[in-house]
Amino acid sequence: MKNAPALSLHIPEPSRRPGEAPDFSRLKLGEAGGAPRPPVHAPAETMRDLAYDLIRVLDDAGRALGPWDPGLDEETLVRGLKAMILTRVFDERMYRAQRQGKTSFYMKCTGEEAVACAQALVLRREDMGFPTYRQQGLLIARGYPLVDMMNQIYSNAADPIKGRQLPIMYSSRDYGFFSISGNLGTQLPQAVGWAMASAYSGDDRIASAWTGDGATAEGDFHHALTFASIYRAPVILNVVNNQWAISSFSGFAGTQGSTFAAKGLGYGLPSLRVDGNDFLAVYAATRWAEARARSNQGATLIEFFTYRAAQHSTSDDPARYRPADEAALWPLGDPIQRLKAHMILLGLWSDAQHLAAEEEAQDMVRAAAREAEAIGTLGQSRVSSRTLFEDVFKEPDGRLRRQRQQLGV
Amino acid sequence: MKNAPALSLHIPEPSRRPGEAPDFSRLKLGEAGGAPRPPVHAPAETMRDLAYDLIRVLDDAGRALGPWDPGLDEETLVRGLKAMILTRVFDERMYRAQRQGKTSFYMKCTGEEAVACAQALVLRREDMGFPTYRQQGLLIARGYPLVDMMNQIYSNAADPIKGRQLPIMYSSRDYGFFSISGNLGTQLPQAVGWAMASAYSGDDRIASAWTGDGATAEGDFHHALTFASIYRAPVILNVVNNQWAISSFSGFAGTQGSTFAAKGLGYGLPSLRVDGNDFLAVYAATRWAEARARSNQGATLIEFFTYRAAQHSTSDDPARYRPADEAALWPLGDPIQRLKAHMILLGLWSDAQHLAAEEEAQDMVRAAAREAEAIGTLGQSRVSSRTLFEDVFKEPDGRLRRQRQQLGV
Amino acid sequence: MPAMNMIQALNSALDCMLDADPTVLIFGQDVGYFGGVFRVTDGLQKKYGLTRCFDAPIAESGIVGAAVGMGAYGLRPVVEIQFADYIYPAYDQIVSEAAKLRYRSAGQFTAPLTVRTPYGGGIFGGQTHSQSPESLFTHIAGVKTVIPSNPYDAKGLLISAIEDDDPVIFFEPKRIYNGPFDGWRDRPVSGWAGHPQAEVPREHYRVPLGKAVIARPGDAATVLAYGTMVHVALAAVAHSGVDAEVIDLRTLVPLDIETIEASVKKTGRCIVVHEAPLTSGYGAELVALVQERCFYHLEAPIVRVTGWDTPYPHALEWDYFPGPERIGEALKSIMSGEAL
Amino acid sequence: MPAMNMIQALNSALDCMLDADPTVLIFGQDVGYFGGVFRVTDGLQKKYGLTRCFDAPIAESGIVGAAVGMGAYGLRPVVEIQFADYIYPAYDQIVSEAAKLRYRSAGQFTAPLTVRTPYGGGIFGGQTHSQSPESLFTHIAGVKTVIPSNPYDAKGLLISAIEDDDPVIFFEPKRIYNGPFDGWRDRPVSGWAGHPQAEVPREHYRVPLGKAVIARPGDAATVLAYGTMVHVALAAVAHSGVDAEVIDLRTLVPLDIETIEASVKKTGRCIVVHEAPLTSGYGAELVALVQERCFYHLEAPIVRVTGWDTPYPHALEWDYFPGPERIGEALKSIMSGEAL
Ligand SMILES: Cc1ncc(C[n+]2csc(CCOP(=O)(O)OP(=O)(O)O)c2C)c(N)n1
Ligand SMILES: Cc1ncc(C[n+]2csc(CCOP(=O)(O)OP(=O)(O)O)c2C)c(N)n1
Ligand SMILES: [Mg+2]
Ligand SMILES: [Mg+2]
Repeated sequence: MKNAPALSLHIPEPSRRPGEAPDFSRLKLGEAGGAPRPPVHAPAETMRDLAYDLIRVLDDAGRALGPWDPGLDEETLVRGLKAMILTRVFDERMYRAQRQGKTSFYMKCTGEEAVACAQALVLRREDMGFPTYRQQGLLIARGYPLVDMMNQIYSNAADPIKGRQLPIMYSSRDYGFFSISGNLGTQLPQAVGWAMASAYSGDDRIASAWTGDGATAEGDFHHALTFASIYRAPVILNVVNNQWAISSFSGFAGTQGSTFAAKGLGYGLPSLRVDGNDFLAVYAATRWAEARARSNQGATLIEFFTYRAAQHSTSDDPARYRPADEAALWPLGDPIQRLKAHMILLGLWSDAQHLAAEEEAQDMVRAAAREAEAIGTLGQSRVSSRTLFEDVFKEPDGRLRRQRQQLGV
Repeated sequence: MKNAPALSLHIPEPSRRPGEAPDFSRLKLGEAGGAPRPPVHAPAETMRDLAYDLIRVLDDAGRALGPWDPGLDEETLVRGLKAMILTRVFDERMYRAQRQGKTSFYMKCTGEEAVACAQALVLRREDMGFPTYRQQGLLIARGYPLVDMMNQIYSNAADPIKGRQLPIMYSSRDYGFFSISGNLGTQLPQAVGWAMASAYSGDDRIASAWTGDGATAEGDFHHALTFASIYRAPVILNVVNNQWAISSFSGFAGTQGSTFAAKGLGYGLPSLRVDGNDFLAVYAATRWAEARARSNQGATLIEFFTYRAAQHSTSDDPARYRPADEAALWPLGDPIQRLKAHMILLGLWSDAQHLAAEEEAQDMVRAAAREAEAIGTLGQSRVSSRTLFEDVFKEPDGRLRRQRQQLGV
Repeated sequence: MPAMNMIQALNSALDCMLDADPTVLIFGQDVGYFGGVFRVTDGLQKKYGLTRCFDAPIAESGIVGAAVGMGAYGLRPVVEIQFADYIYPAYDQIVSEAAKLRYRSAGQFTAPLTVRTPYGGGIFGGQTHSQSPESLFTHIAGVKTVIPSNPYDAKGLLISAIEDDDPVIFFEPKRIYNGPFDGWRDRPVSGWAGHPQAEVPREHYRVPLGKAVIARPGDAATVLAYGTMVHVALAAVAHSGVDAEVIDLRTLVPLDIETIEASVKKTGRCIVVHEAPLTSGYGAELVALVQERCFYHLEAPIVRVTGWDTPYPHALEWDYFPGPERIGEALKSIMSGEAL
Repeated sequence: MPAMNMIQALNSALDCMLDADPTVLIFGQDVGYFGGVFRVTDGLQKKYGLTRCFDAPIAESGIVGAAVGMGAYGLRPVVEIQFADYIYPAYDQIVSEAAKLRYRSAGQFTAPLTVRTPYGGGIFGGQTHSQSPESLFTHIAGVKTVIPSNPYDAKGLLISAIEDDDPVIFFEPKRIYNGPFDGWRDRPVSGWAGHPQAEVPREHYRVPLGKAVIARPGDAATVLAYGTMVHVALAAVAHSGVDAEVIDLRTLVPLDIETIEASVKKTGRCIVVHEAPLTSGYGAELVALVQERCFYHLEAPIVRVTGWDTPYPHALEWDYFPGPERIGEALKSIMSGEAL
């Protein structure tokens, strides 16, 4: 039986490691404006190619091209750009706050701001988003009070979720932002269930959920797609493919010779692959998926192709596992710079306005930080110890009452 | 916000229910010989259409057509046919044995015999199969002693796995048959792990795993495909789509407008859809996948399109949820009849030989049953009570020794 | 009042709740058109329509995950896990999500779902149709664990579970679906008809969560049991001649420790019975609580009579099952004060 | 002998085993090139090559499932679950598969895998980086559960776990990776250097599974602890002035009940300490066993000092953590014989 050649185990490796020059030659990015846009009512099986293509609107010169151009008005463009700027400034400030010991932990979304900020403008606040820890842009774009975010980051006495969670694991029912879980992937079938409930109730609200590329490997990703397909749930399932899961490149998520969008095909779902650093493309694809969901045609899977420009978290150092300049050289550029260039080209924006917007964002963040720090940062201020025993159940049971007494609170 | 129309929840339903005439109009079966056969070394992305197509070799007249004809010799054809006949006779006998109270439970594979019997002839006994409860044909085609199967079915003192499992949850290391789990889907990542271990060790053995259509909804199906893709594991992943999961039709497994084979596309795996009632097609597709695995090109996903002609199990009554004659009218016919017709057409077989083969099978089963029943049926004979505490660990710990004493054995 | 077996009583509870509350819906494997492999949802799809009671894919994590999302929306989903042995794929969604949602969102989101699942052995189901995983849920802050032992309680407790605003794992002792099996496996099994707790009103009523019931009063010892084991304990007590009090816990979390404490303080002796394996079974928690609260009243060590620390066997099922003989021996041992 | 912290000791154990046994391989999230988020696998991929220590996708069930298959093939996989809080998606593969494979195949197939996972709180990790789910494994027949409390044991126990022919869940108390944190959270934390159990041979050696160790001898009471809590218990005893014996269990399953029994029979008093929630924690099992075996020697109820029955909090972490003050109070209560 040994006349067959010996097998060997394949372990994927990223194209480049620290000390090497980044290599983007394997990327097939296509042309801005090149991908077709099927009608909103087209059957999923007529558009399978979109799972391998890349929907791009903005070209390198800042022009908006092709059928996916959402044709946004000035107000929306400015709102979107300002939301992205504010998100980035907020992230930078909170990152520094962690370094200063004001909080235990922080995670930035640098380079990925377009995804959450554009989507926040498409979806309604009454819809429900089931985000991961990298969609702070949803809250910021909707005007959620920065000070409330900071109160949570500082786990102080005004933390809206009572210091119960890690910093950044926000929850805001009023802003259509579901409580973030530390466990990856679990929110995906929940979003589908929420959408099913909305459909069951004859409501018109839809759900949206986000996952990173790495977390698509969890079973719950599969469960979500399966349920969404079976029950035609009005939900948008977003894969934010920033190409890294902590230190693991996306080759460890099982898409060799394929894409994350293509994972939707087996479920018969319309599946789009979108330039995630292109605000207009994100907006347009989301609006298309929203229209399908809202008109009872069910779920769409969207892969947003982007790049995690920052560390995974404040506990991480990407220079240990990837070329330090990979982010800077990333061929799809920076979402803020690209939208800015487009708006300048249209004559809707200027460098001066951009500077002013950045300063305005700095001021807003500074003011919020001052307010939150006046209440206190981690360890200086916190909710009452009694709250430890609240919200385990609607009413504490006998055990919890006894334990509260034991703690003497 | 209420100007959008109300959503509604979609619950899939099979085309027909009891009392209605079966309807196969939605099936797109293609022509025997119509599907192309890519070279064994072709990249997966060149053959995505095969996931939506249907690989068929035998036409309705019993002719073998097209590039997938495996060109089998007489000996293999006869072996295959006899294995299928024996499997069916065995199933019928054991089904009756359950009705007679000789065992607690039984599951037939009627109508699906081609899948396991053809695959058993392609794979080597040294390879490892990770089956479900409907691949008894693997053991039977390889000549595993029928009496040992029956001893297990009767849970008698000679049960090779000591009465530890439900009847039919066989385990035979020597016959490349992994211990069946009652928990659906779990064997799939295990098969991938076994295949990875073989590759890691520079071995030349491959693994193969089976799942029903219904169980593809489990997360472990996704995990298996993900791992198989990442590590290019030498494994064949088989979905036996018999269109029913107990009372749920395959619309409850999330393939609307898609196929089970297409679920492999998102992972970049070569994905075939095969007529599961066509012995030659099953054989050819398996041999193709085997050649890929054996030559270190990794995994293949194969959907075998078939029909569960019998009850789910002895606890089930399909007349409660599907038209009683759906099985009989199933357009892809019966695997035994189809191979028989082919062999008669080739002049390799006759009705008389077929009758003789059936009688031979009856004799074998009868003889084995006599032998097993002489040892005992359920409740009449069983392993010693001491064995209850064995094999929990390699050596029993203190607890288990004490508990054995408490039981007084 | 009609006599119902447990299946009918559970079906009646679901019927009442579907009727009373449009936010209640049911899904799970084979529960729709077919009515469930144990027939607990029989007829409900037909009566209430496709969207009120429907089939789900074979993805327990997806089932519970979707139910969490529905709960957050404002519905009260009731899901079925076909056998408790298949609840493990959903364990993360129960433990990390359903149980913690209210806490981690400071009450903004809740998951008022009910997970129904048949559990327990004695049916020759082998290791994957016989398990009793209740203690794996009692350890999890934020979920309630309920186990009825008769048709009347089954209906009333299931209604309370569905109406409860927190997630409830509702274990159904499948061995007694059709009759109060008492562990004497060689004797003829009777159905529920004629049993006092099989008189089940057709209307909506509640049996509150967190209240145990004394199934048999007695002064000489206390036997703690739930589910099938209540009947086995009663049979063992009857057979032993010891005047033991048998307490049917009905809910493990929240636990009615007061009823237990009062009984053990009265009797001074205690036995805990369950079918799950000994080590870290719920019996351990009961022993720990009883000795904490009744230490100075105890006249003998508390004894656990449980399944062994092995997987659930098939052929040797009756060697595993903690039947009346083993409980009887334990009663003898605590009466004499000698360890088992 | 070099001084090692726990991370270095664990790394050394893996190094020894990769070196000694070609069937040993390691995989898990970020364990390859990067060396693990806690650096336990640092340098191993470089030293032994890509296929001996590699990254895995974010699919805990897939990780354990693949390891079961590898074990069945004949390898000894060592997998990492990045945080014990993320072990639940793998729970089915552990409980239904790894634990039962030997039994259900009557020894034809086995799953000699080791699941390493950092557990426990005190690091401001919030509810998903702080949990102690050990009792959820001790209930499962067929798996062993190991928890070291210092570098020497960590290495020796991990080697024994990998060499063991049955599945082992190996919990690493991450709070003491870098130093023996004793629960006095406001005092400066020292590293492992200078600690007697931080002298770790570079070579292969074993600490056997199933043997507890007396961390501090004493006559007045017995304190049972494991992992981080051993150090907290020692600090509490030192502070209380009670001459208590502190037993470091080291393995929960199999349990060294003999050492425990002998100690409690000597002292007549017992406290059990763990960080996991009270209800159905492993402390319940310990209490049940101790009262079964030492009933007539006990002079006071056994007291459990544990985490509360709530999710693990973030801001209120130190209100949750069972620190030396709470253990001290418990010591006082058992010495006086009054319930807490
Ligand atoms: C179930 C589970 N397993 C592991 C982790 C640890 N973990 C936290 S973030 C992360 C990487 C996630 O990567 P990706 O999904 O790509 O999201 P990104 O961080 O890139 O936004 C891992 C492994 C977790 N939180 N949950
Ligand atoms: C995890 C799990 N969930 C549910 C079940 C109960 N169950 C046993 S067989 C079955 C149907 C399986 O259908 P399919 O996968 O199509 O296989 P088939 O029976 O058609 O061969 C179900 C739901 C199980 N065994 N395991
Ligand atoms: Mg990522
Ligand atoms: Mg099927």
